[in-house]
Amino acid sequence: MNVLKGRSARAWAGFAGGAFALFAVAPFALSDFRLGLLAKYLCMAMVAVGICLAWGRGGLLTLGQGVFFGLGGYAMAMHLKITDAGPGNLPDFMQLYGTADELPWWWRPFENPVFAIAATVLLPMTVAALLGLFIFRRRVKGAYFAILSQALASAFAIWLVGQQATTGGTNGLTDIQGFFGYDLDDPVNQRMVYFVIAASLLALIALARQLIHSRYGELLVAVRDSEERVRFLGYDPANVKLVAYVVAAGMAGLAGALFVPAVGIISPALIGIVPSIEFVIGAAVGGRASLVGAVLGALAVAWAKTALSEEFPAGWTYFQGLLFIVALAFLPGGLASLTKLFRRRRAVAQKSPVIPVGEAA
Amino acid sequence: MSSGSPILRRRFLAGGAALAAVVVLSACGAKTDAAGTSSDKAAKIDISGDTVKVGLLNSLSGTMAISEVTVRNSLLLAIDEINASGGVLGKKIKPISEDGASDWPTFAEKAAKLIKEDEVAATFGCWTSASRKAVKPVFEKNRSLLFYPVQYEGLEQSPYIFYTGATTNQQIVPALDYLKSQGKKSLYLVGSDYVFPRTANKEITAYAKANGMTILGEDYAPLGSTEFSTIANKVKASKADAVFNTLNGDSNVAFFKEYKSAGLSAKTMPVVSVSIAEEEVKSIGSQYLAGQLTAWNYYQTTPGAANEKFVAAYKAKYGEDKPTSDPMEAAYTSVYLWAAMVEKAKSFDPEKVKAASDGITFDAPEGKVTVDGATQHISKTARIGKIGTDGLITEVWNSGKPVEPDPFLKGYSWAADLS
Amino acid sequence: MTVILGQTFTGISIGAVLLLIALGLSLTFGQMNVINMAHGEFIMAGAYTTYVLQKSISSAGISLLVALPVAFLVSGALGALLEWLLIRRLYLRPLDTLLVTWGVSLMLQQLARDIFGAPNVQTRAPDLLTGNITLIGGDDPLSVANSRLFILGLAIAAVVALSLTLRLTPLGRRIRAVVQNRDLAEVSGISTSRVDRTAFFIGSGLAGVAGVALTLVGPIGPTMGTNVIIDAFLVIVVGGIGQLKGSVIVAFVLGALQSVLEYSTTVSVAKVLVLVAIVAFLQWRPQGLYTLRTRSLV
Amino acid sequence: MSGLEIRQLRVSFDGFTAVDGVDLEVRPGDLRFLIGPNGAGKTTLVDAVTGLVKARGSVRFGGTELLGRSVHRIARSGIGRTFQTATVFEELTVLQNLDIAAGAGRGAWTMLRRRRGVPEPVAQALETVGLTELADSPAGTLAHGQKQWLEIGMLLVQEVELLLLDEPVAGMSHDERQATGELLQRISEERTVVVIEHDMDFMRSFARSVSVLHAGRVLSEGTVTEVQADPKVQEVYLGHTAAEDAADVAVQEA
Repeated sequence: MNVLKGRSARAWAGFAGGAFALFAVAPFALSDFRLGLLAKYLCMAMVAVGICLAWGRGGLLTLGQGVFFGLGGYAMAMHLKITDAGPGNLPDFMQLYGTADELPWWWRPFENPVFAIAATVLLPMTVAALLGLFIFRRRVKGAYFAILSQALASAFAIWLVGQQATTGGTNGLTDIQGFFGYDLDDPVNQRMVYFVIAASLLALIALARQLIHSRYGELLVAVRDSEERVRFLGYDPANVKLVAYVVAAGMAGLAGALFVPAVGIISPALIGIVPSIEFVIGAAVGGRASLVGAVLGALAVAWAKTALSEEFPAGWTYFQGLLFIVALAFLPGGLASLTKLFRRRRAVAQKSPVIPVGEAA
Repeated sequence: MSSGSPILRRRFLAGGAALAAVVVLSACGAKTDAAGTSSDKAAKIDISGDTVKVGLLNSLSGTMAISEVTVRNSLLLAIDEINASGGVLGKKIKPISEDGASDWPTFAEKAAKLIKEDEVAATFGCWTSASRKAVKPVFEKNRSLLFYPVQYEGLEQSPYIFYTGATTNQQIVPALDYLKSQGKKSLYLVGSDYVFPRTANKEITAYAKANGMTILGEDYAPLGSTEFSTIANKVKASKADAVFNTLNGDSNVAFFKEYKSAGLSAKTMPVVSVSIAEEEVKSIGSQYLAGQLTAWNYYQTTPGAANEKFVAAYKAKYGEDKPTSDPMEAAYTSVYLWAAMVEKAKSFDPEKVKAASDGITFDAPEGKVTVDGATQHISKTARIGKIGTDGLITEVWNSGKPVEPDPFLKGYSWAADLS
Repeated sequence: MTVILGQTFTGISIGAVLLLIALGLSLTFGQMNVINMAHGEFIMAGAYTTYVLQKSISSAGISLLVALPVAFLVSGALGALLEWLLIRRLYLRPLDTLLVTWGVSLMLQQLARDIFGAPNVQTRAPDLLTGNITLIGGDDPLSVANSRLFILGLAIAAVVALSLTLRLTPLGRRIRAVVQNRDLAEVSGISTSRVDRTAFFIGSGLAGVAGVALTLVGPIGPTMGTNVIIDAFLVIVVGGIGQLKGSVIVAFVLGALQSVLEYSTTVSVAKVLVLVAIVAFLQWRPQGLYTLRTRSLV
Repeated sequence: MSGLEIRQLRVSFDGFTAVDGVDLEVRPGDLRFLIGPNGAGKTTLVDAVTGLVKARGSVRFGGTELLGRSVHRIARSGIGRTFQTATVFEELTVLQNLDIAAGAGRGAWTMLRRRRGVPEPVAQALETVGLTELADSPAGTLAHGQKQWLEIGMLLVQEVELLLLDEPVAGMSHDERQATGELLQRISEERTVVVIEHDMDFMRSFARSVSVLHAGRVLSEGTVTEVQADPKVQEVYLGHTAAEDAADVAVQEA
C-alpha cells in the first residue's frame, strides 16, 4: 500500500507541477505567438491522452484518430462559421462556391451552440462506437485494424474534399473570427483560449488517470495482454476495447474542437493518413503506456516539428524521420522507459528486490 | 467578406476570471488586460540594422514541393539581384525561408511566425488556393503583406495580399476566347478536386453558355490522383472539340500519359492547360505533350531583353537545364514590385506601401506590368502557347496589350451570377 | 457496348497496376506481417532507377528492359538493408514497424528531393508503348493501350515467377516453413534471419519492378510512393494475409469496381465507395478472402 | 453443485474428426482425470465445452445446454478452464489478476472506480492457492508452478462450479505436484473438477475417477483401478503410458 501512496503522491506533485507550468510559467515566458503554438501542441497532447489509453493500455492500433479529431473540429468550426456569418447569412465560402441559397440541412443543428459543443465530443464518440462495434465484434485485429483505420481516415478526407460547396473542400473551414461571441483577433481572448485548452488537457489527463487506475484500467491491460483469457473469465473483450476506443475518440474530438479557435482553421489536411500517423507517433515517442510519457512525447514531437522546420526549412524531414526511427526502433517503451531504466539502475544499486517488467510488447 | 453582425469585441474577462480562480491564478487574465494589448496595431517590422527581412513561404516538402521549390528559387534570385544593386531604401533584403510542407494549417503557422517572430516587412509565396485561404486571415489580422505569385480563380481581394499571378480574366477568359476563335464549339472539363478548378469550371460553364459553346462533361480527380484511364475513356467518348485542363501537379503527368495511350492527340482533340508550365512539360515529356496548348502570361521563350536577362541569370544560378516558368516569373516580378513600392513610399510600413502601390510599373520578363492599387492585382499580357517537341512553349497568340485585372469579372455580363 | 468493354479493360489494367504494386507486400506484409510504409519509396527507387539508366542508355526500349532487373536489385538491396538495420528488431511489434518505416519513408523522400530535385523527372517511353491497339474500329472505336498491356503482362509474369519461386525452389519452401512455424523452422536448421532478409529482398525488389512499370503511366517524383501505398495494403488485407491468389483476385476486383464506379460517379466518390465496400467486406470476412488456417495469426 | 453431461459430441476440422461421438458424464464433486495418447481429442473436447471450437451433439451443465453459446457466456454460467501454457496477465499483479477474475459481474460504476482493499473472495483464494505473500508481485515474475496456481485461484474467485484444467502440473517439481494435487482435492470438495493429464503417477495419486480417450472416443471409464485393469486400455494405451512415465521421470530428474 505504501508503494501505491508514493505513486499517488508523485502523481499529484507532477500534476500540480504541470498545472503550474501551464498556467503560471508559460503565459509569462512565451510570446503571444509561441503561446498560440503551445495551445496547438496541447491539442495534440489531448489526442495523445486518448491514444495512451486505447493503444498503450488497450493495445488498439488507433491509426484513425484524425477522423475523430476532424469530426470534433468540423463540428466546432461549423458553428463558429455560422455565427461569424450572422443570422440569415451563409458562411463566406458557401457564398463563393455554394450552389444553394440556404444552409444545407445538416448544417442547421450546428447553429445551436449547445448542440455544437455536445457534438464535438458526442459525434466522434458515436462514430467510434458504431465502428468499434463492427470491428471488435468481428475480431478484426492487429495489422488489419491499423490499415483499415488508415483507409477510413483517407476516405473521410477524400469525401470532405469532394463536397466543396458544403464543407469548403480542400480549403477546409478557414478564417474563424469569433469564439462564442469573443473576438479571436484579440490577444487576450487568444490567451483565454489557451487557458481553456490547458485546463481541458489537465482534465483529460485526470480522467485518463482515473480510468487507468480503476478496475476497468486493469481489465483493459488484461485484454491487451491476453484477450482470449479475459473471454474465459466471463468478460466480453469487445466491450472492454470499445470503451477505450470511444473515450479516445471523444478526447480526439474535443482536441479538434479546441484546435479550431486556437489555430483558426480546420481542413482535410488534419484528417488524412499523415496527421493520423503523427498523432500516434507523439505518444509512441514519449512512451505509449505511460500517461506522462504520451503527453510529453506528443508535445515534444509537435515542438520538434516546428523547431526543426524553422531551423532547417529545406531538410528538416531528415531529422524528423531520424527521431521517429531512433525513438521507436531502439526505445520500444519510448522516452518514458529511459526514466524507468534509470530508476531500475538506481534500485539495483541499492540492492532492493525490484523486479524488472518490460513495457508492452 | 461576410456581411453579418460584427463580432462583439468583448473580452473574456468574466469567464477568464472564473477559470483563473479555479486554478488559483486569478491575476493572470486581468494582468494581460491591463496591459491593454490590442490587435489594431499593425505588425511590427524589424528595420533595425542594415537589413530588412522578408519571408519566403513555400512548400519545400510534401506533394506541392514539386512546384513550389522553383518559386522559392526565383524569389531568391530576385532578392540577390536587388541586393547587388544596393537593396531597398539602402537596406539589404534578408530572406527568411519557411516550409509550408504542403499542409494548409502549417502555412498559417509559418505565416504567423514570419510576421510575429521575424517581423518581416513582407512575405512572398503560397501556391495553392487552399494555402492562400489559410494564411489570408493571418495577414489581415496582423496587417502584414503577402505577395502571391500564382494564377488563381479570382473572386478575392484581400487588402493585405498583392496578386502578381493572373486572375481569371487574364488567363482563362483569353484562353476561351482563343478556343472560340479557333472554331471550338464543345469542351470537356478535367480538373483536380479543389477550389481553383471547381471555381474556374463554373466560370468556364457560364462563359460557354453565353457564347454558344457546350460543355460535354466535367470530371475531377483528387489532388495527387494518378489513375486516369476512366477519365481518358470518358473524354474520348465525348468527342469534344477540345479539353480544358485545370489539373494540378502529379495528376497532369498521369493524365497526359493516359491521353496519348487512348489515341488522343493535339490534332484530334487539343487540350488547353492552365497549370502546365515549362517545369511541368519537362517532367511529363514532350513525347506526350507536343502540340498541346497552354494559357499563361509568360513563357521562357517570351521575347524581350528583360526576359533574356532573367533566363540567363536563373540558369547561371541554378543550372543550364533548369527552365523558367510563369509562376517563377510572377514571383520574381513580385519582389521587384514590392521594392519599387517601398522606394516610392519611402517606408516599409505596409499601409504606406499599399498606398504607394497604384501605378507602380516594372519591365518584367513578361513585358511591362502595372499594379492596380484598387484590386492589388497587376495588369498582364495574356498569352496562348503551344508546346514544342523540344519541351519549350512558343506563343501562338497574345492579347496585344496588358489586360487590366478584373478579379470579380465585373466587366463580363455572363459572369453576373458567379459571386 | 464499347464503353462497357472499354471500362472492363480499364478495370483490368487498374487491377494490374494494383497487383504489381501490392505483389511485393504480399511477401513482406502478407507472409512476414511487417507493415512497411517505405514500400512506396522502394517503388519510387525503381522509377528513379529507370530515369538514371535513361541518361546512359539512349534507346528508351532497351533502357526500360535493363531497368527491370536493375530496379529489382536496387530496391531489393534497399529492402534488405532496411530489414537488417531496423525491421529485424521489430518483428513482434507491427505498429512500431509501421511508424518506424514511416520515418524511413520521410527520409527517403527528402533524399530523392535532394538528389534528383523537387520537381518530377521525365522518362521517355519506347514509342511502341505509347500507342494503342484498336480492337473495334469504326465510329465508336475500342482500343487498348499498349502500355497497359505491357503492365498486365508484367504483372502476370511477376505473379507466376513469385508463386513458382515460393512453391518449387528450396528458398520458397524455407520461406513458407518460416511463415507457418517460425520456431519449428528454426529447430529444423533453417536460418530464419536469413530467410527473412531474402524474403524482404524479393518483396522490395518487386516494388522496384512496379516502379519501372509506373513510369509508363504516372509521374516520377519524390511523393509517387505515398500516392499508392495504402491501396496496395488494402489489396493484401482484403485478399487475406499469406495468400497470393487472394491478392490477385482482389486486385482485379478492386480495379473493376473502381473503374465502374468512376465511370458512373466521380473519382472521389468512387474512391470513397470502394473503401466503404472494403470495410463492409471485412465485416463479412474479417480475415480477408483467403486465410491460412493457423491458430495464431495477426 | 452441478454435473457435466456430454452426449454424442463431435468436432471436425476440414474433414478430420477430432472428437467422434463422445459420451461423458461427470458427477457433481468429482475429480475426473481425462487421459489418453496425443491426438486423442482431450484438449479439443475441453475446447468444445468452453465454446472455443464449433461442435455438434449436446453439452449440458446443470441442466443448461452450452453448445452454441459464446465463450464469455459459457464462462459466466460457471465454467472455467486453464490452458497448457499458463496464461495469466503478466503485467498485472497477482492481486489484480484475481480481482479481474472475480469481477465479471461488476457494474459499470464499480468498474470505473479504483479497487479499495482486497475483496473477501480474493483474499480467500490467495490463501487457498498460497500466494498471499506474493499478492503485489507482477504475475510475470512468478515461477511456473505459481502461475498455474494463480490460474486455479482465478477460477476459484470466478465462483466456477466446473474447473477444466489442461495439464496443470506439466513442468512442475515433485513437491509442486504434490501441493497441486492436494489443492485439487480440496477444491473438488465444493466443485466439479476435470483434469487433462499425461502424468500417470499424478493421476494415480489424486484421481477420483478416470476417462480414457482414444481416437476421439471414450475407450474406458471408471476408478483408477478399474481403468488400469481394462484390457482395452492395456492394449492400446499402457505401452504408451510406460514410455510417457519414463519421459516424465526424465523430465523430473533433469
